[in-house]
Amino acid sequence: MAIQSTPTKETIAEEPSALVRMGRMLWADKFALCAAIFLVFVIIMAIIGPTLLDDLATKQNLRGRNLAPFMFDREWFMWLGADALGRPLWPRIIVATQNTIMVAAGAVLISAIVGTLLGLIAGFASERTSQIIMRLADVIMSFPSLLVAVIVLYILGSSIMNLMLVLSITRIPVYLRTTRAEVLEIKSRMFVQAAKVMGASSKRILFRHILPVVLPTLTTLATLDFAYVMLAESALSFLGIGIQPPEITWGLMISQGRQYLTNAWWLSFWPGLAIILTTLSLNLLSNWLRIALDPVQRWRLEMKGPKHG
Amino acid sequence: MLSFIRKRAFASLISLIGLLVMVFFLSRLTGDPASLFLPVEASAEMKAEFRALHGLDQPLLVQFGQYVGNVLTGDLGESLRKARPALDVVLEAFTWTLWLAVITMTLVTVCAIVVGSLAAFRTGGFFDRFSSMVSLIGASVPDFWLAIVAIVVFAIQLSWLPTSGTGSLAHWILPICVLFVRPFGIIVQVVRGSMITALSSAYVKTARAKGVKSGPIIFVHALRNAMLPVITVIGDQAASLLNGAVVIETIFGFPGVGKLMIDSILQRDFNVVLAAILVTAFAIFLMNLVIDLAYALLDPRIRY
Amino acid sequence: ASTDIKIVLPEEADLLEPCMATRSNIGRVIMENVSETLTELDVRTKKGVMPRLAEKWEQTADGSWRFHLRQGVKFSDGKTFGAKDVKYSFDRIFSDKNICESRRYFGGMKFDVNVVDENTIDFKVDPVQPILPLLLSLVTIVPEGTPLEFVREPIGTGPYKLSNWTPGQQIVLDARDDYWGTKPAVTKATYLFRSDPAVRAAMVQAGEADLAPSISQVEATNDKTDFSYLDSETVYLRIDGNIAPLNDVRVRKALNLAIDRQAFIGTLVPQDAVLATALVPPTTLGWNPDVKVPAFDPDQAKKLLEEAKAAGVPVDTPITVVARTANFPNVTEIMEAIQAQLQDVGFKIDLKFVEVAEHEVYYSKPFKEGRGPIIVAAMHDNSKGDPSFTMFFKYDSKGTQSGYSDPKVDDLIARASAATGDERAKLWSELIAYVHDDLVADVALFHMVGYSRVSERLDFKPSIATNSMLQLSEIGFKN
Amino acid sequence: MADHLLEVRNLSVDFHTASGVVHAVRNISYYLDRGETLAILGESGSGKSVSSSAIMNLIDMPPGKISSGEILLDGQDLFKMSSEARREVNGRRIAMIFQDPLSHLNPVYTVGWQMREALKTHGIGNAKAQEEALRLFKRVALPDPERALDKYPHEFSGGQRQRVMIAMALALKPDLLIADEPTTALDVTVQAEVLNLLKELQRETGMGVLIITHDLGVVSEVADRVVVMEKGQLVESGTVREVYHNPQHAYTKKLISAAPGKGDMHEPATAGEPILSVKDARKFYGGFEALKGVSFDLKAGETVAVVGESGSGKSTLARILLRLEEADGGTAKWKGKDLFTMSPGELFKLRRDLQMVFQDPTQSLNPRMTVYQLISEAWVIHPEILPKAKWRERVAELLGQVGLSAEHMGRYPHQFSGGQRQRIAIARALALEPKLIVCDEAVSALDVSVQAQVITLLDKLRKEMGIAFIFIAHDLPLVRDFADYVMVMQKGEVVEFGTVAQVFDNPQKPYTQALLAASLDPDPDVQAANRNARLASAS
Ligand SMILES: Nc1ncnc2c1ncn2[C@@H]1O[C@H](COP(=O)(O)OP(=O)(O)OP(=O)(O)O)[C@@H](O)[C@H]1O
Ligand SMILES: Nc1ncnc2c1ncn2[C@@H]1O[C@H](COP(=O)(O)OP(=O)(O)OP(=O)(O)O)[C@@H](O)[C@H]1O
Ligand SMILES: [Mg+2]
Ligand SMILES: [Mg+2]
Ligand code: NI
Repeated sequence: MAIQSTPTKETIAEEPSALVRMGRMLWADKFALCAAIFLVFVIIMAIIGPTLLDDLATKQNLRGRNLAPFMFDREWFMWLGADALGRPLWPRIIVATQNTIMVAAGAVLISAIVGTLLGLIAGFASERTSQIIMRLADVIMSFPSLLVAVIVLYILGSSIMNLMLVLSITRIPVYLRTTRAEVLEIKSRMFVQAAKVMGASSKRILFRHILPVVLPTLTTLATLDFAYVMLAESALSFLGIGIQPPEITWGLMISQGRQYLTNAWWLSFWPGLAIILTTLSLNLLSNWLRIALDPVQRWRLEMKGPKHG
Repeated sequence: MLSFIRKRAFASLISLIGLLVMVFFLSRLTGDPASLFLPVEASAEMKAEFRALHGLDQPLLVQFGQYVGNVLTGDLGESLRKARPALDVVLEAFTWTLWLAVITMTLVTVCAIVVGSLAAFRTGGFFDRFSSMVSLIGASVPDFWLAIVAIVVFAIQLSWLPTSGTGSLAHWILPICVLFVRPFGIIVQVVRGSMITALSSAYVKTARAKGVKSGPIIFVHALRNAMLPVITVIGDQAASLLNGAVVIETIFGFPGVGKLMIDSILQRDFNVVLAAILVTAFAIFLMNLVIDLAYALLDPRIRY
Repeated sequence: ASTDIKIVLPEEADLLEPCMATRSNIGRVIMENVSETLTELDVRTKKGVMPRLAEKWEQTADGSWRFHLRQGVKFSDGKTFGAKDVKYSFDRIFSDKNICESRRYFGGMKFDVNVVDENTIDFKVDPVQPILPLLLSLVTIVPEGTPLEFVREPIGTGPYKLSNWTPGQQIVLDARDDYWGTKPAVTKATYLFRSDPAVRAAMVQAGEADLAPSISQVEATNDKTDFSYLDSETVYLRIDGNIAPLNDVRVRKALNLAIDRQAFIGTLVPQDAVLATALVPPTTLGWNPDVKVPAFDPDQAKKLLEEAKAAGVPVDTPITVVARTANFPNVTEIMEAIQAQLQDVGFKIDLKFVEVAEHEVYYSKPFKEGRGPIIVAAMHDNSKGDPSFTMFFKYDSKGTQSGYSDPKVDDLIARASAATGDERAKLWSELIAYVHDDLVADVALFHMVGYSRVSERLDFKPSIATNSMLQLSEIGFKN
Repeated sequence: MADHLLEVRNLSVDFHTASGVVHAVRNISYYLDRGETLAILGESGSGKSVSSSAIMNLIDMPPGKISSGEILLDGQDLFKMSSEARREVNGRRIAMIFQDPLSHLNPVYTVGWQMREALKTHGIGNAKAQEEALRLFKRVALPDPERALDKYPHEFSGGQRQRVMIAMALALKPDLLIADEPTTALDVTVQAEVLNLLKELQRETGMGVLIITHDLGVVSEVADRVVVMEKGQLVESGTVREVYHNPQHAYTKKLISAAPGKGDMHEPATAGEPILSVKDARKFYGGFEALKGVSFDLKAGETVAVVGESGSGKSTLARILLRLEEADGGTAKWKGKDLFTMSPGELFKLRRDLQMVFQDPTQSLNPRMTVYQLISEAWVIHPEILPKAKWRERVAELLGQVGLSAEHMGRYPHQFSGGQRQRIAIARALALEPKLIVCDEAVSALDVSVQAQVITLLDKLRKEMGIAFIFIAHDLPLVRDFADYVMVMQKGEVVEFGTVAQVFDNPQKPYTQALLAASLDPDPDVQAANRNARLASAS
């Protein structure tokens, strides 16, 4: 480096590709690594689970109902116990992954994307547009989600798609309000003005300059919303307006196990644990991502990585 | 500022009206209250009579006109089921909910900010890992688990607290504790994330150069800069509490607006639903206004 | 020891309207506690219809009824009870200022109520009502002058009066000093409301309540405090017999044979539940002991289906089974198990859970045009001892939940309703047998049982009536 | 000999970056006694700020690392102190004026609050603190000091913020003051006052001052001794006079010879149509009139230097010309069209032609973008300028032109020194090949050698490509070398406008005269003579 120091070998060395660097940073954070592995497992299960284990998961056995977990002398799939119809919980949880992830990911993604977009617009556009968007958000926010559910599901019928829709509508305002609040502040920062001077379009300013600053907060929210959506879906099932058997989701399993909480805890415990682990993993990963994507913080991961130079 | 509030109040009024109109028509598309009020064996004549009695046999627009007329005179109608003015029913329940929400959110806000800030202060440290785990588990645990387990442990096994209901101060403890968990988990995470950024800014260095202690650096210098997303999310969580914490109210027999709203929706008690939405929406609109004003208060660069 | 008790109920009363006391959440609080009826159905000792506010009654030659009322009875507001109050109560039920639920028991009847004197009243009904004394056990008496609109503070002649109601929290009844009958042991009853069965059970365990009339089966684990009682609720699958393939009797038989009812008992359905052969419980007049529960015979069911198929019945059409969430305990599991059993013999079953309002759309007429084959899982309650509260609605061509129009059924119902005594019982028996064995109108499943938790200091055994009312005077204290 | 006030021994600081370790400071040693002023001169990016941050324990560790050395304050090793003791030292015994005042002031608190906090942290009561804050604001010549206390950092001009910073550092009368480029944003008259203030305080309290600057004039005015740094190493030290008259190291020689203000003045051509014609531009901030009707013309390839009082509205003028803020009156015709009333669409087409280098370079660079991304963004927005294949090459070229190197491409803004960031901002403006560049203190953080290089580059562009400049600066010698016209501003008004020669050789207005008189000379002897003359005339 011509300016501050004579160059040493390692500074000139080719920079590793972005993917390799992300990999290294992931390796540096063992928690995030475990989380990532778990999530990959979940996704694989979501894809192949139903075809693999559907028969096992739906085989009823009234005589073996509420079978307790940890009976290791039984077949492997009975190790987590069985539900009120004697169906093994292990395969059921795996089969339920697909629906669960679909509803949760769908709802979270829809609400996050729509909310963020509207938030960006509301923060940046004219006062009138912003006022309209924000009041709309107020309306959604004060519209009880249950009523939305009853209305949509009553009028359109209950299906995974509609459920996703309902859950996503009700979550839009958080993203919207969060994004807008941040935009209000960030847009007065000098680097945004600099981009303006360069002739960057509003779109570019919003997406290239403002969004990256808001994104970490939104990711944190979104990962937490995953849990919220899964549990809300369970509450809707309980009231008879959500997903209903014979479809299964973790939320539904929880709501079905609810009445056995005091004498057969495992019925709702395992699916609950699945939700907790998924949320936990998503969040550890999002916390990792927050650091990995922030140049000012990134050293935390790079320093821990394999020694370099 | 005042003109902002005035403009805002006007816009809010319009959206409130829009909300009511929407709920009015949409809710009436979801089934017939007569068949829910009367037993299945009731004859068609009885159902017709029920509808006539409550004006539900009129064309929707006529019903709407009447409703608007009544609302303008301050009358939000009677509950179809309770033979009481809907507004009374709702206000009664809402008072409980409001208290529950205010107390819970105050506790949550204080605790979450402290824990989240400290976690961010030593990112990756033991406290950070620990508090993250705890808060995340809190945010993803089904609330009825917590509620039932809390009742079994604290009310039955230990006999420290009443199982449920209202009456004494002790009755508030379990519901508040259970309600606390989820917003706490979420807000801790938001605070933590926002604080990590704030704590690495240059003005924090200035404060350190001035010799400011860690406490004020975290809670005075960085925190205020990190507050925008935090209060937004606090607002969101508060709104969901104001809309009623259904599960908690149901389990603890807490006479709040959430259970009322659910029951009224399921029973299609339209006037109560409308009144409940009106009241909660009013509270939420007000809260959002306060939050928007707080943005400007917290960050002088934001001006309306 | 204290003679105050606390009772925890699953659902709060919206109103405390006497004429709505046939609805269980209201009836459990005020029926016979605050508001009394002229007659009363005895379910404990099976003595049939007993006097309450009426001391005796007789039927005159033209079929009208004369009731002699009890004297010296006072309402809780101090007014004296008399025939005019009875007439007023009746008029009030039929007023168009309210929708009293008890009106439904008098559909299609014309009443002519005549006050003979202070304590005598005549009822002339068209058509003649042989079971009028039983019907009058459903009519609560309010003092003359009570507003026609629904009231929230009932005035009655019962042993208790309402002394406090904090909506959402509690209702308090206090024993009256000036009650006409024997003074009950309980002096004060506080009603609390919790939707969660586990919490209700916990409250009795923690001593916060003395009586939880309905807790769930899984909570009922303590022999000393938890009792089961036949709760008059009957679970069945209502078949819409108008639509193929359900219009074929072989298919309906196959449905009945395919279900292993016994396997549910003691698993998803409480141990003490009874397999049903009719929609009315065994305590009902005319219940037919000769009708047998269909055997569990999947092979036979398969055979019947094949036969039907061979005869051109479209048995492969998917059949929708509609059930209501939280309709009765374990409803989801039971329906899933039934679905599996039906599928095992070759039915194509779509299971659909709906919320109460939607359930109603499927359950009651008018049925949707162009609907597919639909079976509705439902629960029916008749604790009143006479099938007339059931049969018309469920099987008559004009019945609101009836999926059939069978002339023989219509005829039997009409005749049984008009008959009295043994004749009545015989006709009902005949109808029950015909509906079950020949028409195979539906799939009767279980007479359910309820569980209640009673604190050890109380002396109380729940009965079949506990579902709809809870007479405080029946509650005593041990030692 | 007794302990020095401050002694730095063999200090080395490394930074970890994605592409390897940067040795920012290598094995430097120097000392400073009470009542003494030591100037650190050096190349931009040579480690001046980093080494002084090390004294205050402000380096983020990791990613930074003090790989060797010790820092003694009154003989006590700071690195061996407990963190609590170290905290007490900060502010009370050592205070620092940061190079980049905008980002170093907390944006959400009033400056008065931040001042009082400094005082209260070290045990001064609230009322006393308020009084003291006010006093200091008056001393650093902030206009309307009472109201200023209640304003937020973003409501000040660059120079005003710098004075807030100075006031804050001086508040506690520290034993050691580290001043990192404390006067870059101050006009010479205010600069003179501030330097005076420093000297006064030094006389009163015996404070040691460590001043980092690239302005040789400032060095000759205040410093007793200098050390010179280059590439993280200390290359020369000695008294000011010694070093100025008898530099030993090649870099020092280059530095001294590069001092501006010695060349020929430009003689602008008189003919030609103006490309920009500003008439009566006005701007209000609430009730405060920041610009009171400014007018001037500018032709292609010409440079108008805007000099004047700090807070006189120079940056405001720049911002309204670029429509970052809306003007409250007047017109600005760009090739005949009014910039102030142009629709966003029209404006967008013009953006490419009008560029700006901001006064606060740190804040104007997106912290999440690498240098490569920052510079090439210009071509992402205006793809017609350069095909994508050539981007890397061109970025490297631009970086080279402003004295940085291609290896810096992958780094992020926070990994640079103040001067380096400023150069990135210049490179970014040049990437668009605009017709007009507004340079708001664009070279203020550069040492004279790099400054000369950049100015030469700009001059070349001006000649070859006809780029016009609005050049806002405080450094009069630099203006003298570079500008065609000079516009002198005070309190939102233009007090004098003319060619360089007219203004420098024959100033008309008293303010201009005062400004020129206050200009500092890099030669310590000349400067001493000037000072004495000034004192004599004052008394
Ligand atoms: N956002 C604002 N709100 C209120 N006042 C402002 C704001 N921005 C600038 N000012 C005021 O306007 C005046 C002109 O500011 P400007 O930044 O143009 O000064 P300047 O000439 O660039 O000074 P410097 O040389 O110190 O940078 C200053 O007195 C400043 O306090
Ligand atoms: N966080 C960092 N990571 C990597 N390199 C850094 C970091 N901070 C500073 N540097 C490098 O350290 C060197 C010294 O920087 P420093 O800020 O001390 O320069 P300086 O002498 O103050 O220059 P200037 O006069 O431009 O302010 C620079 O080359 C810079 O690129
Ligand atoms: Mg520097
Ligand atoms: Mg400026
Ligand atoms: Ni190196």
